Amino acid sequence: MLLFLFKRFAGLIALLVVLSTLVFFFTRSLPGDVAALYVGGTAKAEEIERARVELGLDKPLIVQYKCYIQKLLQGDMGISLRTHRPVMQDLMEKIPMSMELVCWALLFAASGGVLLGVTAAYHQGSLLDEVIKWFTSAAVSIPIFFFALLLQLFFFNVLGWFPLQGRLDTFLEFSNPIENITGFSLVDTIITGNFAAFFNVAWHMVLPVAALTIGPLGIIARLTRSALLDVMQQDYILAARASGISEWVLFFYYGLRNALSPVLTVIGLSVALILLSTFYVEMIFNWPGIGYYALAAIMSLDYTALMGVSLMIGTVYVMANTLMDIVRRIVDPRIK
Amino acid sequence: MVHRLIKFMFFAFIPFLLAANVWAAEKNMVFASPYGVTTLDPSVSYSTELGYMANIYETLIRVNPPGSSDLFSYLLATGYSASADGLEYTFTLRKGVKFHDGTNFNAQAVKFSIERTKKLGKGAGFIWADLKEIQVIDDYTVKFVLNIPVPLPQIAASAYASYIMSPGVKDKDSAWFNKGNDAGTGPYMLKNYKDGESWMLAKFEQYWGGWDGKHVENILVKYTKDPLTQLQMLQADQAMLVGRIPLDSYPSVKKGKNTKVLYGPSYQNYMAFFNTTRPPLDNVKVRKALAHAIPYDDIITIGFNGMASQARGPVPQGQFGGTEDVIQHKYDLELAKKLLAEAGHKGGGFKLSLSYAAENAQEARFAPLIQSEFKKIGVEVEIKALAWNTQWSMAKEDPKKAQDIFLLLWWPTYSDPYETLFSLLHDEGKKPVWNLAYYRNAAYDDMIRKAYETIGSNPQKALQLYVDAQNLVQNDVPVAWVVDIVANWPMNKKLQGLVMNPAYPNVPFFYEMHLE
Amino acid sequence: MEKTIPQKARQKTKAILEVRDLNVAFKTARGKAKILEGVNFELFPKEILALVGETGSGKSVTAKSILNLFGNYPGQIQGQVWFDTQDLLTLKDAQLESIRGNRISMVFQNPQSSINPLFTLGEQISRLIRLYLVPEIKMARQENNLTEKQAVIHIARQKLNEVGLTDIDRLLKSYAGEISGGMAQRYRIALALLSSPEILIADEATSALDVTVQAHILKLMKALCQKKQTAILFITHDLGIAAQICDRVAVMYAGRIVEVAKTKSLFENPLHPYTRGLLKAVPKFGKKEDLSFVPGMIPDLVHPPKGCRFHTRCSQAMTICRREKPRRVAAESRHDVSCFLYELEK
Amino acid sequence: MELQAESYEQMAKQVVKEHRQVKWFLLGQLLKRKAAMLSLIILVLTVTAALFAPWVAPYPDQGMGAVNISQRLSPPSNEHLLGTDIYGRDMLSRVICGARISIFGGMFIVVTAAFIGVPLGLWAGYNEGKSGAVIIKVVELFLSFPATLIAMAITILFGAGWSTALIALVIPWWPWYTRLVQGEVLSIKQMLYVEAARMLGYGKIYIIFRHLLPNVITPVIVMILLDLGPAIIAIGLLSFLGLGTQPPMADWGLMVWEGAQNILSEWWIAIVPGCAMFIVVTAFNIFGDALKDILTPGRSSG
Repeated sequence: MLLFLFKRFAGLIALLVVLSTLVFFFTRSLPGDVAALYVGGTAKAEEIERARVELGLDKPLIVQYKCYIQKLLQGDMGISLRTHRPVMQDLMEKIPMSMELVCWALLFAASGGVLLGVTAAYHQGSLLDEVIKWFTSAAVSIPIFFFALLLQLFFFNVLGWFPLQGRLDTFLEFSNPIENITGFSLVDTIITGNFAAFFNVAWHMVLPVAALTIGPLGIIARLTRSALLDVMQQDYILAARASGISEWVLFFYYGLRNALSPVLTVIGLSVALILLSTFYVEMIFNWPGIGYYALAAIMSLDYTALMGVSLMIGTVYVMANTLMDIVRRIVDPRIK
Repeated sequence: MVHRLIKFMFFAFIPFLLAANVWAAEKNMVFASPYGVTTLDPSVSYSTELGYMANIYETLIRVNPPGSSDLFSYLLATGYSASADGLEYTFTLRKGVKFHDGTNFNAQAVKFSIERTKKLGKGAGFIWADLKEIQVIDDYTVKFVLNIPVPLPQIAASAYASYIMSPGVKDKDSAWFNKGNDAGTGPYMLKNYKDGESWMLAKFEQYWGGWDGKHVENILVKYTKDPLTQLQMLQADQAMLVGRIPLDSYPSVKKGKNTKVLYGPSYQNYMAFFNTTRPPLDNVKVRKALAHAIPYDDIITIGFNGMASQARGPVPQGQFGGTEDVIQHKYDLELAKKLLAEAGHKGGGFKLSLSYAAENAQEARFAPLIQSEFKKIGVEVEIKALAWNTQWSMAKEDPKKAQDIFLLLWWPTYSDPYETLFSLLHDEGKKPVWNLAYYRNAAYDDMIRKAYETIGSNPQKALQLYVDAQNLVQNDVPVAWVVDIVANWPMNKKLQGLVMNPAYPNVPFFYEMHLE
Repeated sequence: MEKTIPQKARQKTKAILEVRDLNVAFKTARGKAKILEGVNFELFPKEILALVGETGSGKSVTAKSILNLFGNYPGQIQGQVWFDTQDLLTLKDAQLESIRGNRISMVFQNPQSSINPLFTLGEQISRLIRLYLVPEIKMARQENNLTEKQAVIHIARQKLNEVGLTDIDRLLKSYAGEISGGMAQRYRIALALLSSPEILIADEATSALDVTVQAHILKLMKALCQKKQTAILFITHDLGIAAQICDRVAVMYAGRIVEVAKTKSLFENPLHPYTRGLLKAVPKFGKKEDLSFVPGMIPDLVHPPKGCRFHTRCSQAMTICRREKPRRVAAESRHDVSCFLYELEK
Repeated sequence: MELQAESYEQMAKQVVKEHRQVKWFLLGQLLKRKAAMLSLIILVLTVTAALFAPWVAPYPDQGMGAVNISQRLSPPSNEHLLGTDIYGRDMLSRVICGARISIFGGMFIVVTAAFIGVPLGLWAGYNEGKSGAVIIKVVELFLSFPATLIAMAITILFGAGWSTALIALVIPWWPWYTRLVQGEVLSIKQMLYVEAARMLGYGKIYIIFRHLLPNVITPVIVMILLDLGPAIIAIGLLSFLGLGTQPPMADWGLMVWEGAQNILSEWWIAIVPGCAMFIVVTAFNIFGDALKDILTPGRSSG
């Protein structure tokens, strides 16, 4: 187990090094002067030169690269060309906002997906199974941005049940501002007893979380169903049935336990999907998280910020998969 | 179950919804703003943060909106006088003014601020290029000495780079400001600054103008990029004022129960640079043909919902120098075809690339119209939506590789037309900043310089020179001037007192506003 | 699986298990596949009955139908399976569960894959001991003064010892993937015989094993069943094995039983053309080969041949064979066959 | 093992022949699946419409981008069945022309990815030596990072546009095919007739093309079909951010973005292309699923 962890960790580091190297040389080979981008506006030549020195762009590429990697190891991703603040600082501020959405979406997608998949498998061939099949087919086919717009159109414009966008009603930002403790607004508001803001944030989160949930939910449900059905056809289930184990135990204990491993894998993969979906969902729902930040960086070609976002998403993705691998190892003695 | 849950949530929120109205009914308001902050350093600021800066900081004097009886209103200065040669300006300063950090405003502060801005040389710092020195005569008198007679009052009233800040920030850098600190004298202080999210413009108790009478006291700025979101906030009474709503929603907002749209003059205009270094656009007839093929009326309908007019020249109508004497190229496809034929391109048959800033919704809307119209005269256009920075560096770096047509939204830094005419069209050689047409005309350069230097002494002559210079350009057509826009603020009907001042684009002067 | 069971009185016999008119059809993407069509046979106490046939002849489906092990697999099952005084096909799940593994046990072809890979062997046997051997646990606790857990382990040891397994401590902590096929099958047999069932259904129980291991397992199975007085329904495609250990043999072809007889009678005097073909094909040196030496292939069961299902491959087929289904007739004493050759003789 | 060359030939031919027979026979089963047939009909109609867009679309020039200002923002009517957009262009024509870009773009992505990925997968699976290991490492590197993010990065670096977007999507897409094929090859390699061929001294290339390729074709085709939906969405994802198709050319994703501003009033501008995308992608998924069930039974469908 330790060896495995060590290997995965080493793999993560290697991946990050490769990634940051690629990103570094890509951005340096771009048209457009990074120093000029940094200064912006009607900068004079000498001012750009000053920025060039400030950013270390006057040194040879190799020295720049060494410097960049050194800084990266210290958690310094450079200064954002757009916000002119350290990218790390920006990320640390935005990550909790997105993670709040991502965590809820993952939770709902995983629990809902497994539940739907199990229900469909248990009632295999029935009308219910058919309905779930259609639903999940639709869920994996609907483009996230279209679904988000549909949610807005339906739940805001037609029904008026949920707010169109945002994280907190603006007046509450004034009357009941959220104190930043953990960065997770739901947790912070509970800690500080700020229930007005708590409910308001929760209310605002419904639609974006729903939008983020739908795709992974479909994927997880479909996989759970097929994995379960696959398991239920295995010899050991037949043998267990023949030895008088009740159908209920067979399905919900043996079946689920044996189908867990592929389901966990796909849950791990969903993290990436949800993270990417935040780009769209945060844009459409105006949620000030990492996706919104990334989008602004794309729009203004803020390479340092983009590099930071990519590295972060890469790290989260690898870490999520590693975590799932560890859990799989715990539940499945076959993986050695 | 779900239904009950939603019901519960509804009831749970009613108190807070009411709270909203209570809060809004007082002297507080929400401004859903699409204008982001590049920097909060008043010396460096040269971008969309202007709307906040102009409420936090003040200049010595301010240009009045067109149609006012006086050219300037007096803020930190109470008056000024100029020497006969136009090389010395003496300002008397307002007494009893305090900075937000508690220090007193005086002549030293003026000297410090302008010198800091000039020394940093960032943003619009170039406007002080012809300033020789600032002399402190006494605590409340200050003298500006110039190298050449440029229109100093206009410069001192500039929307950028002319703010007065507390000498207490002597050893502070831009990063300090960007954390959300300020050091102005304006009616509002910056509070709760969360970059890219929200911040508060909070009443400054000791503002020299006082808080008697009707004023908005606290403004929560909610940074909101999405026009649709702003529309919704406006319609749901969540924001009193918004910056940008979907273009096609203007009619409904104008008719809305609680909403209205305020229109006003603007010095902003859209233009299309032709890359004159390369065939076929090195041929003036081709450029002229294209200028006649731009569907100005359609652009106004679709890109601006009717709220714009065809531009005449570089200087927008209404601004000094923007007169009807400037030649205008009208939409005329037949003429365009004829000109193309004369230039040796009968029926077109060439392909051009056009770029616009992907962030700019208006450009995104009207660029296809140009493409569609050019096609009718046989000119294919390949449209590239690029991030503003990319398209700009592409246009600047190498004229041989640059795009053929470059769309730009422009507004002047200060109200004299010299800055516009100089920046956009004076000969910058191979490495331009703004002259992206690579236009070279020595006569033009001389003419505007002369006008700039005579404006202090002989405005009438200067005006004539500016008009002549513009006509010179109009004959060469390095740039097609597309539209002068009409500024607008969609807002709640309760909000009163917003005065639009084209010299300060997109600035809501909150101090003049109140809620009914 | 749907069940349609006409309630008919059962004739009194000595048989411990009696299968009557068993029909099974599966829904497939291509349509309904009639896997079993009128299967009839009986199993007497302490007897070993072999059910032989090619792959796909319906042997395993017959075995699974007895305990209705199809779960919610889409299909239909019709007929009667009399065990004791109950028709197993009419029983509810809960009732069936008290019979499965307790009074009728099963052993499957692939021993390793029939053991759940996620639980240790110890966990799995303990679960069944707790389920079936409650009195024994009590006894073991009283006799040896053990906790319940210890008692269960104690019994597990005994039972595993009984099937000739050694190094049981290690074994109890192992997973399915860590033991050999032979050991796994011994373990499965131990599980199956845990509660001394009346019937053991061995579904190709030895086919996946090496020849030497096969012989050991067969011996063990026979010995244990004799000791516990358990009848065996031995399903195999290997006529050689059937000849070695079985009292009677039933030959299946395409979902029907075509011939049933005492082992000796069948091997000395095969009646059905299919049986004859099979016997000709038995390889001499106990080599494991599929019995596909009768020319042709097993028919498509979605569209089975009309009449006798074997007529497409039968060298003695007559016109009637293509039209009608043969009935089962007693050609000799205790030697039944379904073939028009004999039906017409009578 | 002793084997005669003829018997090996026979064996190999038999296996391949049986495979094919069975598969074509099984294709008939599609007819019995209503959802799959409905999907197929939708797909055939859409693809035909896309192919013959200039003749099918009621206003083909508007579909290609010509503006028609007098009719702007008209709701669905007899004249414009699905309404018009902000430039007055007929939405039906736009959607039909957009289908070309979306569907053919998606096809280009997956087919190109397969053309790159399959040979590499065959090679990596058959050759477990150094070259194979290198391929697998590269594949793992790509797969350890979200594909859409890679594509976004590439389009940002090399400039937005339809062709850039397509290439940018192929780059993270092919490793999936390599991995699939490599896995398949590893299992087929163990089969008797492949081993036999190897022992008889047939060359690598011969074995790869003669025995391995025909056997991986089915799972690859199934994967291509199942990937078409995601590929169409992926183009849309890029276009929606302005990184893909550039106006006046528009795929469905860009059209949704163009209509997003008007969603609360002129809803059809975003909803029509969004629905088109949703329906076609769903159809591809259902059809692909059905084909997968039929052609490669026993594999769990994810």
